Amino acid sequence: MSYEIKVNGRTANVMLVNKNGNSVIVNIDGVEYNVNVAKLEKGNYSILHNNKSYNMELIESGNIRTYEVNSFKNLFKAEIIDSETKYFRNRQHSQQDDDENVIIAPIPGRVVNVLIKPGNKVKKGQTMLIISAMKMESEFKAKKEGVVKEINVNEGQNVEANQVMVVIE
Amino acid sequence: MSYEIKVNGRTANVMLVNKNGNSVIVNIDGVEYNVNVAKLEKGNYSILHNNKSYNMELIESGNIRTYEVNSFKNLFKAEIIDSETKYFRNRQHSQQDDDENVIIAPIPGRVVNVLIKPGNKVKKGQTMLIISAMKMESEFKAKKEGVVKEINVNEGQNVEANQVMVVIE
Amino acid sequence: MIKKVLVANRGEIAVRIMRSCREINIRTVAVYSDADRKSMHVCYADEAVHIGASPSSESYLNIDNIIEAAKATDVDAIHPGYGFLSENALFSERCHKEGFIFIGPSPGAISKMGDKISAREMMIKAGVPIVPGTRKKITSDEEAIKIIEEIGFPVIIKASAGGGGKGMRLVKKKKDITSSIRSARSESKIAFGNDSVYIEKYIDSPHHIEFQILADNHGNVIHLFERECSVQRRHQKIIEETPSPILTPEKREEMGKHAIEAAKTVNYAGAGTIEFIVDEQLNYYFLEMNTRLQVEHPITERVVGVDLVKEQINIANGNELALKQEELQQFGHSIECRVYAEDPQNNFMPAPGRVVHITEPRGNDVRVDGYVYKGFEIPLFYDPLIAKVIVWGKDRPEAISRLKRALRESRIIGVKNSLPFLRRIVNTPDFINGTYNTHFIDKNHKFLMGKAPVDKTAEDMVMIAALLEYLEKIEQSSPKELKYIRNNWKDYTRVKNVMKI
Amino acid sequence: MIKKVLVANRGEIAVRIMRSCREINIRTVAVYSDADRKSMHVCYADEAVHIGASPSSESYLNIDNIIEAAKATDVDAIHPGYGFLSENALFSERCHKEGFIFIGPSPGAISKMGDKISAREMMIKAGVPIVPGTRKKITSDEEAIKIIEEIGFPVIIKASAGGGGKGMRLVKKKKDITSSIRSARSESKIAFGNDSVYIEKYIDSPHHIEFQILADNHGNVIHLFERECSVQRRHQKIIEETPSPILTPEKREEMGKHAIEAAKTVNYAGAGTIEFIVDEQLNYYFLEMNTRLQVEHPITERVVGVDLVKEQINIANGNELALKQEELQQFGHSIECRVYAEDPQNNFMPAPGRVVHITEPRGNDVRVDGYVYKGFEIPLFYDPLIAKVIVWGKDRPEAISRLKRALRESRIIGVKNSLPFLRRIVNTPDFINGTYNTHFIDKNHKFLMGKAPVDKTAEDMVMIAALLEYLEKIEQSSPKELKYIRNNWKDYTRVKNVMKI
Repeated sequence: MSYEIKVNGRTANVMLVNKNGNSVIVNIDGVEYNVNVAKLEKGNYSILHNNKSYNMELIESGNIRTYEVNSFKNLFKAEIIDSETKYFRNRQHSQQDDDENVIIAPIPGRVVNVLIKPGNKVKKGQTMLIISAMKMESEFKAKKEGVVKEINVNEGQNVEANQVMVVIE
Repeated sequence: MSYEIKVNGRTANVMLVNKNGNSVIVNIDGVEYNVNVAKLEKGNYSILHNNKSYNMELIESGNIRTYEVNSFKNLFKAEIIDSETKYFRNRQHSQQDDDENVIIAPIPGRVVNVLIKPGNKVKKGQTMLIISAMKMESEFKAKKEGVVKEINVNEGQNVEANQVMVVIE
Repeated sequence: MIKKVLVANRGEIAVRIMRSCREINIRTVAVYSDADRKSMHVCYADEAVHIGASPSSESYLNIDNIIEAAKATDVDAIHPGYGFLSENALFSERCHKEGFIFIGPSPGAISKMGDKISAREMMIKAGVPIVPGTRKKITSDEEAIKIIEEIGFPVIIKASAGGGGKGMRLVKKKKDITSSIRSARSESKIAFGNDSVYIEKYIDSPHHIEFQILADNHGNVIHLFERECSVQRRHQKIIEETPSPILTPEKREEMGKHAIEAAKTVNYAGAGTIEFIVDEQLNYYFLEMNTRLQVEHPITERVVGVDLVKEQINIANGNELALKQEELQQFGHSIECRVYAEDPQNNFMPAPGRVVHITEPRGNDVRVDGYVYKGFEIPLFYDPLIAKVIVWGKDRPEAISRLKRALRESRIIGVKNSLPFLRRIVNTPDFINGTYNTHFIDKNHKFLMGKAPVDKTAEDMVMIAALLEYLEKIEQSSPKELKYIRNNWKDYTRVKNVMKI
Repeated sequence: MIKKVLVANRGEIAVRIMRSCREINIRTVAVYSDADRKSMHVCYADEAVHIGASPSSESYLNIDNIIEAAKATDVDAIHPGYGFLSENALFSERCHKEGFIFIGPSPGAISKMGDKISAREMMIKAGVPIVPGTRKKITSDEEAIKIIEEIGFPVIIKASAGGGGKGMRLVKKKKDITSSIRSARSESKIAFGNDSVYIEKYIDSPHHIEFQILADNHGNVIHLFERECSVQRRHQKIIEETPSPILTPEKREEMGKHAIEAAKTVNYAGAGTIEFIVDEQLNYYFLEMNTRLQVEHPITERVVGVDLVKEQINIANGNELALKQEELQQFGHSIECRVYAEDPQNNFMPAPGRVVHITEPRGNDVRVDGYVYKGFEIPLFYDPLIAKVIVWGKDRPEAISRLKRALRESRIIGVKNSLPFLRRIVNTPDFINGTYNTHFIDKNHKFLMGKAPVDKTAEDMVMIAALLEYLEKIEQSSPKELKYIRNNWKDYTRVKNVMKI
């Protein structure tokens, strides 16, 4: 069975051809790799390929299909795309069209200032909220012109990462 | 429900009286402890008792009833004794009576020399085997006088920890 | 004699202070907020006391709660670390009043150096160079023109009540003076409700170079040479080194003497830092004094061979300094870099979160001062500093190559952090050549923020590892295992039933 | 110029060598046996080549396989580390023949120093003191009595073919000479099939003190001072320090000169160590030369400020030494202790196994050279050394207190190891006072092996933690969870069924 795997923007068809102890044969987009793979501990792989030593630390991020991967040299993002992933991605994509309408907290923090009220007209680039996290204050600006429809936060309140704070129409 | 717990040779009756977030009340042999417990990660506990800070790293050794426990200061062995444990301990105890009859490999190694043959009479303290592990050779001596009944190893062979190598009658 | 110390701080500096205490058999007490129950300083200390809710104002800045904790644990002394209450004269005073030794300077020294205008005036008296200009309120355009012609262009107009770049105007030509003063005034009025402004010489291409000093209560003051702190982002240091790549031995000696003078002016006792702003011609001007231990103190410790926390405690015990100026030397070169939980790609936005994995660098001449561990959730309430990686080399090139090696060995997974950015910095020609000033990050923005080159084979190896991991996880959650569990579950219910009988 | 190095070794020393290579942009190749596929040196290297089965004789001691790996990866040079082939003249020669630079001395220097009798003779010629006695075969009792009366009591009679204490007799009085020689002979005959014996002065209360030397191919030889290595168990060092607590500056200079003489005698090039045996009156005698890097080299690196591996590579590149004897100094004090996978309570029996948890010490002036990681299975085929903890202090007391702190922070769970034993050592008065010699472990046996005092409260805390952990584990395998899994399983079968339709 072959899987679509996306790493740093490149997507390839990857198939496990054979696995015999540490000796593993994998086909990536038609090219066959004969590598020696040792699992050091949970999520930590040592791969030898043409004598070259690669150390890969896989950190599951969110679900078993997405990983942050560290080698000694680089940080990668890897995603195994199966049918379920594709479904969610399509769904997410349609949501992203609305992205300009919402202000989402990228990190947890505390609301220092709310500079708008429901019904206010805002211009693109106008500061609407100030959030404080780890001694730093960040301004959140409108991404497009519009009217404030919802404000889900109050001054002094803590917000979670990915929480929708403001919606603009 | 109360448990018998054995730590470094001392056995006590231990009961969880109450647990509310980090606040934990435990009764040990009639003495009540009101402590603040935070689980840092798998098997790693921080306990505050009368302000004193204890850090306990629990390593499961063999089964969920026995642990090696590290504090910053000391290494402990802890055992929760339930009915199953008691059963096994009794069984083990009866086996230990025969202990002098067998030579068991305490660690994995390689048999360098076998100095006896089945049927040989051996004296207490007589060297029977030489095992090499990690650049060091160890002599294994008879623990009592007797006749060699079984030799389960050959020169040059690897042995596993806890493997019975020689039996004496 | 101090036998027990409360460390009124958190994070790496609290652990670092406790390490030195432990080495000299001093017992330690940690304080912690709600968010810090699982912090390493709580586990490392001999004792730990809860002092309030997560926001600093309710815990690490709450003097009453800290004093109460000190009483409850019967300590002899309180070490404030850096940040929080470390430069708070009221706290220093309160400690004295309550009978605790404050491991830091007197309230008087803190407040004199804390007020920038009074500090400036004292430096003038002591003969320490200050940035040319005036802190007097500018009352008329004519006065402004007169002052500026004395100082020479370029100058900077600053709001007296100011901060954060607001109410500031850079003036390079005479014709711009009047309009700049007006706009600075009006911006200042809006931002701070106060329109007074003052004028200072603008130092182009400045370096931040600071001198470490130690002063005892017997009038002895020494300096432990400089730290070059010009690699900054958002006006915060990220890499520091000593010796500075630009100082000459003569200039070093001269600045060191001025640093000692500055400390003597306020009868300083304890460890402190005199910050100078230095231009390309090595003209230097007093900027401010930090009346506490600095984040970057380890590089001084390494090249001078001194444990600064132990020196602080020695001074607090009322002892004379054992170190003599003439015996001190800088041995080799040391560099520190700060690893922050932040996203360099997104304007250094802080990035709190859970540390999933951490690999710290090892081997010769690498020191790590950190406090997070695998599984730790970095709180959002405090400074995003995760760890400091400090290296030493026999000379600057060796120190840089060792830092590169150390950064390559370092891994922190789970939170965005500045490791990749630091790796870029140490490969930037301006850094390698020592030809940098405080504009370094801006000047090298393109190099620092560029995309990493693609390594297709490495990507393919990532795919292989990801596939194997995924397949193993799929395997683990396969019906086979579930069936096994289900059977056990059946057995369990069967046993239960038997027991009921 | 060396650009790529094969490290013909494993464990901590392989990683340590690669670290220095990486700092000077030299690519590294690891070699590994079956048992070492998951070893850190394989992961750390740029490349890795399998060289055979687990027993050393089939891999790390197999010259052909290592040369083949060097050819396959096209390296310029081979670094042998310590142990294995590092003092094998044939290997050094083979490397030269195959066109690889051997990072170590010439075959001639290795074999001259490897033969103890020829080394002894060369030292006599060079004027380096040796242990009084003779290596001549003793042919008659009369001859023996004559020799012993020349040397003076006590003497030791040793088997020429000997080793491991067999065929050795200590003689303190004249009347015991004849019987001792006879019993030594007969024991030697049985053990080695050869009854020749020789006589040497017995050094009571000896110290092992060694000098680090560096020699280039241009006739320059320097020494980097001494290392005191008298804390030993089973004739193997466990703690080393520099400077030695017993040497005087005069004696240090004298011994250093003799160390240089010793190296010059064999036209030595590379890093090497001259071992001396030293008595309480500071009489010293050449013992042997180790023609390689020592395990304990980091303490010299720390107090002298030199990276010895880089110096080795520099010499191998044919460059002249940049270091000058008169510029070198010992700065502060450094101590190394070796953490072994062994059971001190059971005659230091090696204890291979899986590392379940590891915490390494951090903070100022602590260096860790190790190679095991969480989850690593320590192989049974090789040396049980897990890690070396190296500390520095401005003086000996600070170094000891820092070592205590570092050992307290260290944890290795899953394999028995010498950490608890090391903690005892650094708290032993003889160690703290520097009044120890090679009899240290025997002399302090009771203190070192005694039971730890009982801390009842700590035990109670252990009970609390164990109970909570146990209850949580019980909970996790409770019917509740099983039910959840069962439901999921039901869902899964349902989906399956739907898919079949």
